[in-house]
Amino acid sequence: METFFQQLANGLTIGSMFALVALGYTMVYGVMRLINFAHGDMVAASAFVGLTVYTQVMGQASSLFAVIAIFMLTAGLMACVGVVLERVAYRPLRTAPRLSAVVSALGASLVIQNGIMLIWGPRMRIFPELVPQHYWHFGGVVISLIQVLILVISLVLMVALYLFIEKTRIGAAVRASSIDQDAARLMGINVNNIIALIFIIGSSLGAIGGLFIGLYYRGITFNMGWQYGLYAFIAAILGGIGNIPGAMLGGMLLGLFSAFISGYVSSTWADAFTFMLLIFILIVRPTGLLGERVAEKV
Amino acid sequence: MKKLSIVSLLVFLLVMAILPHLLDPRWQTVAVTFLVFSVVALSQDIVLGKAGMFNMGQAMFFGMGAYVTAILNSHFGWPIMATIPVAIIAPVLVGIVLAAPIVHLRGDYLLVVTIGFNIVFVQVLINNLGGVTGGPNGIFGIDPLRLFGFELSSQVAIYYYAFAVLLLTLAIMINLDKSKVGRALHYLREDPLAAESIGINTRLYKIFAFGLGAGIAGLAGSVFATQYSAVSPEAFEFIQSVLFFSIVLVGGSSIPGVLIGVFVMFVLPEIFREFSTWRFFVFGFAMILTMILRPRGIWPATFGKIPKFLIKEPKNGG
Amino acid sequence: MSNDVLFTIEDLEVSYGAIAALKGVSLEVQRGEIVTILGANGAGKTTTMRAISQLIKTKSGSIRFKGQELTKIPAHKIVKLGISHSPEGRRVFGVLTVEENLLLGTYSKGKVNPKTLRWIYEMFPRLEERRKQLAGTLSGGEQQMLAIGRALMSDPEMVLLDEPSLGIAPILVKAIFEQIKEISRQGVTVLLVEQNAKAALKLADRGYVLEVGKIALEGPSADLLASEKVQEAYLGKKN
Amino acid sequence: MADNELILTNVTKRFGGLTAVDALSMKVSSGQIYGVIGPNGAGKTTVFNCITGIYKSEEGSVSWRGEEIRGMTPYQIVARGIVRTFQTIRLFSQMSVAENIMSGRHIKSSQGWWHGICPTPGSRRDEKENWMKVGELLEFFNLEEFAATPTMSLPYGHQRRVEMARALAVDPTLLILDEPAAGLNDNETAELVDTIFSIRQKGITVLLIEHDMELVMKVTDYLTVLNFGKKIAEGTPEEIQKNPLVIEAYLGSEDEDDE
Amino acid sequence: MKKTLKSLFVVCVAVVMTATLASAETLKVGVQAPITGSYANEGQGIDNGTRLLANQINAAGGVMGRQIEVFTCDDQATAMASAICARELVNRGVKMIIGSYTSTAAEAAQKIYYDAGVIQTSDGTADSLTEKGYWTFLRNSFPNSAEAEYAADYMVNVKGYKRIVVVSDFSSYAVGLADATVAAIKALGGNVVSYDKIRADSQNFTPVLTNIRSKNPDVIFSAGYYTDGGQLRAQQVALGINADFIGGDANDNPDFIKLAGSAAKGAKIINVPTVDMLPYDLAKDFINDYEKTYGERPPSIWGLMNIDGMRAIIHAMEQNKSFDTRQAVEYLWNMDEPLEGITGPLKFAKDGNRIGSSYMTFEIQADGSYKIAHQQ
Repeated sequence: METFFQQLANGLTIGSMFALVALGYTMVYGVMRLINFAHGDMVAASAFVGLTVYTQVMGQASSLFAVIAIFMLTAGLMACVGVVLERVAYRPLRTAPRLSAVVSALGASLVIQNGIMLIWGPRMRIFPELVPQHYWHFGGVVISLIQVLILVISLVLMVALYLFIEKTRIGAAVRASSIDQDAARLMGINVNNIIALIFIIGSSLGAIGGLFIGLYYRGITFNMGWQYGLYAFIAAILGGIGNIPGAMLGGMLLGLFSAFISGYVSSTWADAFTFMLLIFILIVRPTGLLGERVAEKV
Repeated sequence: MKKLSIVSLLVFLLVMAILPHLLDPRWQTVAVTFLVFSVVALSQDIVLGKAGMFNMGQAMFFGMGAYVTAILNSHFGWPIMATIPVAIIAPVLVGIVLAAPIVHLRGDYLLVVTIGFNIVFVQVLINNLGGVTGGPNGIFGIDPLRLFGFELSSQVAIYYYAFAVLLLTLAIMINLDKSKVGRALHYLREDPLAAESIGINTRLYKIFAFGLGAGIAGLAGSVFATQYSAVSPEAFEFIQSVLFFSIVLVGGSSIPGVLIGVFVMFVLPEIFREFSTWRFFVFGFAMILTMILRPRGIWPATFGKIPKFLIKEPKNGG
Repeated sequence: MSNDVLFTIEDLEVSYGAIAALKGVSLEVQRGEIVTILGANGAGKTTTMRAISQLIKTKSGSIRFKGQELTKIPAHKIVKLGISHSPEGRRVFGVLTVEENLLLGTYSKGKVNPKTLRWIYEMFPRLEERRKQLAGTLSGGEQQMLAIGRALMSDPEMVLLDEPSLGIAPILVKAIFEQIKEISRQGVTVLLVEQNAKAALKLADRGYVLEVGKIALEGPSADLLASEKVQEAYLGKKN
Repeated sequence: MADNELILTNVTKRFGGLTAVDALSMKVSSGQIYGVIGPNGAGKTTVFNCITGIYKSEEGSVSWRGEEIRGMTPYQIVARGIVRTFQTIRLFSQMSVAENIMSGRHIKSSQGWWHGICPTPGSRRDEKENWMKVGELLEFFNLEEFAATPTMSLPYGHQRRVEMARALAVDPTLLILDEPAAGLNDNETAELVDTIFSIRQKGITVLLIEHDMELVMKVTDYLTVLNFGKKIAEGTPEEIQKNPLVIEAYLGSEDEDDE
Repeated sequence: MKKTLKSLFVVCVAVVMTATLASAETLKVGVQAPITGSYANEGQGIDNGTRLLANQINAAGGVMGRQIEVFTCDDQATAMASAICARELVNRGVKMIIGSYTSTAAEAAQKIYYDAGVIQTSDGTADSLTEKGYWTFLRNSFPNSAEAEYAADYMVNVKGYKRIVVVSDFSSYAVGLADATVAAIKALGGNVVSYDKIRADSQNFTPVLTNIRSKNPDVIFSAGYYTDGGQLRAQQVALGINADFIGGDANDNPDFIKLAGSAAKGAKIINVPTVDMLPYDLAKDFINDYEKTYGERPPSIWGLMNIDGMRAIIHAMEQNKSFDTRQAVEYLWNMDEPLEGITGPLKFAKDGNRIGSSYMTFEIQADGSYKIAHQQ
């Protein structure tokens, strides 16, 4: 039983990171019907940016304030990068065939990934232990401070995002733009600004996800974006791409699923099982768990 | 446009026919791989370009062909020649079985599922399923191809072997465009509903495209295994599928387009190997720029492949 | 009715690729009028409406509202100028609630005018009953009311109504047309595109008949209603 | 020729709560030019989609030459000689006119899938014969000079003709036209009338939806009028023109009328 | 970035020098190593070391009058890229190959070098490398089996662990070491309670460790590389698994300590001596020169082992007064006295293995330094 609860904790920790990153995929897809393949690399880049902020800007201070500042600065910087990415790689292609934007996204992914390598080098870089190594024992289940932080902060951010999207005027504009861009324009909504906003939110959430990866696993490599990006992307698809609560659900489920599979079944086959689950769900429910039917832009 | 493409194809073939004698051995290796990748990219073009299905798992079929040849040769002692038909048929069957339940999925979902297949495939290889795939190291020491008692072990010989396979693929591609099934693929890509309403069983043709693409990729895989006398899982990772996917779209879905795509996406990075750290950075920008400037690729597909007797001069005053 | 020209279109041309959809349309609307644009499918009625709202690029010609040229203004700024548009096919935001749809109508202003909301709910009591319901679950007629209500939320000076009777039961059509009259009485200028020619002409002060991208006929409603050409176009009668 | 008969019995199609077609029955006899009219949103196109297999009606039966075709896929229905055009033109827009028409020859072609990989003399002959047929249709629709032109660069009226040529390439016995005159100018409409008559001359039954009443009155033998998915009238054009229900549906109810 | 520029500069200088100095012929030396990817620093270490040695020899007049010319090929530590590299380097006409770092890459290229008669000297530790009977292969490190025997002896006999867990990734090196260790433990009557495999670079090892925890182990032996080992150790401690941690030789890297963070303390690593522990004068001089040239110390002893391999081959050629590769290898097989090396005495068996081994166990201290916990 204690193994079960431990795996539950493991799954929720990794799942909340997947969910944070998945939100970036799902929001962009919701409004633009575009798989932003560069998002995973943005996440990787945030971890490196965060490390540099720590060493260069914060002077390696590891106080609580410094950690918060790292998060804010990194999220802000990555939000800017996200906006630039959209302007350069996606906006010119908004009326082009869909696949052109996909290739552009793949190109952007290469640029960011290799950009990281050029700036920070090909070697694994290592995060300092910024979060104190503190543990709680519940019976045999061990939960660390950082796990709790990741889970709590992710949940708070996701709830905040959900409320923002569901309850505010701008949130309604975001939803309107994802349903019908022309009708949104008729309401006086500047869809370009909404798209920029989507990239700001998605990139900063991704940045926080990236920093969590850095803080939790501590080793970061320039090419890790593909791995996390792919998993988060699957989470978004699982939940129903374009659907914000779906991305959260998908992330959590994927985290739990991979933890239980590698824990109970086989760690060597975890990826294969994860993808078989995905394929199965898509065959049975082609639009994901919470997905609505979104018309494909052709 | 049409004349231009025929002339350029002929020039291309001529250059390719004498190329190995102009190259040093390292570039011969690159040239062989160019040929092999061209075949895979053309097979991807059948699925993605012609039939319009977002397939991001073509490296799986490529790998399947390579592994079939490697396994049958190294574990069961088959001559390479005998493994080739199996290297074609096995991916075809797998392609059909996998495609049947998924071809109805919408573009992006299909893309994800094919990525999934590719990743499962690589995991199967790494986990050494059945003890024959050699795990993460793959299989080394595959025999060279023997043809009529000659051993084709030099790079030049393998080059002509790969070139023959490319010519065969080109012949299939050209013939496909001039046949009912090839047109059916175009129709269903342009407008599946209209295609269905004019009597085309779109599901059947989608599966056909997958099967044919898988078979050609499998053949290319077999050549690839012989060229390197080694196969290993990382050559068939889904990143490789992304490469083939991008090749077709950057080049454009036409024969010259795909070949240009392979050149741009594979040979150019080899040429700029010296700038190894910068090349993919610049490359990513080039991909974005290409799409912005030429959203349909460098050399997009042209239609109008119709018999000459149908083309009439405009009538006066008509 | 005053003689004050609120809105003009001059020689408007619009094309989709190689196909010309509007081939030089000119019309004008005076403040307080109800003007209707009639025409068969494909004649270019909706294209005209979309061109006014800048949802499609115009090729040439001008569109002026209160003397201001609209053709260079991005679509999302049009509503701020006082023109709002209830599009063809209603295009309500299906997964948003009725109230959220209405509130989005005031997006450009940033705040809700409670009087307008009250007025809309009075005009269409059904919308108030279903405030919290998702717009997608409403019937066609209710969605149409919502689309019109949403367009009115920004307190526009002129409202564009594109086929408000499309696919709606006659009894609701009648109600909607009465409310259009009410909207006009409140001082909102109405530009109405309709298939239901007779009903539209009865409601409108003046009308234009579009035929394949050109104005074929124009005049006061009564004249058009009596015109043989209109009869012919709609029932194929030849006397 | 009584066998070329399309009989709809109580066909009902719902979308969620909305009943788009409500217990519709109609009978199209061999050799007729049969019209379906009604205001926008009346369910006309839905009826066509139910006949051609794009939708499957919840209830009722669609019988063609005595065979139940409800529930068949579109291509199975095409194989039985029923072919349609679309209200919003659905051509393969990047492809040439000739290729578009050739798509209609798909089910008539004798080529197997293997001929796509390896041609045989037989498949070459088949290919040639089908292209010849395309040539005839180009001539019939006066499209010869556009054979190699991509359809997206053609004017609207020409596109309509290509779509009809494509449908005829199937050698149908029943041709379904969804608003063939939409967007045509007077000249083109006049040509269309001639075309429809000459199609009937070939022994093809025609079923059409149209808004252009002048054309409808001129070409059709028999009409069904739909409003809100229900049949409100049927009869010859003369009868329909006099029918008060139809006048109301079209011109809107008179103010004096009671609801 | 800086480093890339610097190495680019070094390459340029080397190219210019060889272009101007080289009279007619040069002695071509190939470096096949992972210049990019996860093991890039090790690969670059091999490359840097080779070029340093080449420059030193060239400055002293070359090998029998010939200048050494170095060609580097990035095999990205993968088998297929390695095959491409092998062909490329053979085509350039190299006499010897230094590398590669990973056994996988070394193994994939072996046959090509054998066919071409090019001597390959690698620090790859997989036993399979020397089992094929290729005379061209010279291992400059010690095989896994030697390490496995030492590790099993240490765990079973020295420490008396009762419940042993072995973790490996999928690489041929790690699988080889893990398989051999498990076999050796069993041969000594030890108890392996779990043998798990993890996917390299997947970072999240807690699910596997949670399972391991339920087996209540005394020790976890990690046979993989330092990138995974460091995280494995950190996550082990985070999960409260009270077992000793012993890493195989590929964990011997400063990044292991950084990755494990505060959990690094107490972890043990089995390896040959570290760079800093090499007692030989030759070693001290070379490491000093390395630091002077590149601004950092060699990343690990592995690069130095490769340099020893290169020194041995050149020594043999000079002794033979011939560049013939077959003769050079035969000379090395038949040496009576070991050659003095940077990493210890150099002597080769007929199967290509380096003779002797010098494994020891280090324990990582709170300040990140090593303490020798056990020596063979």
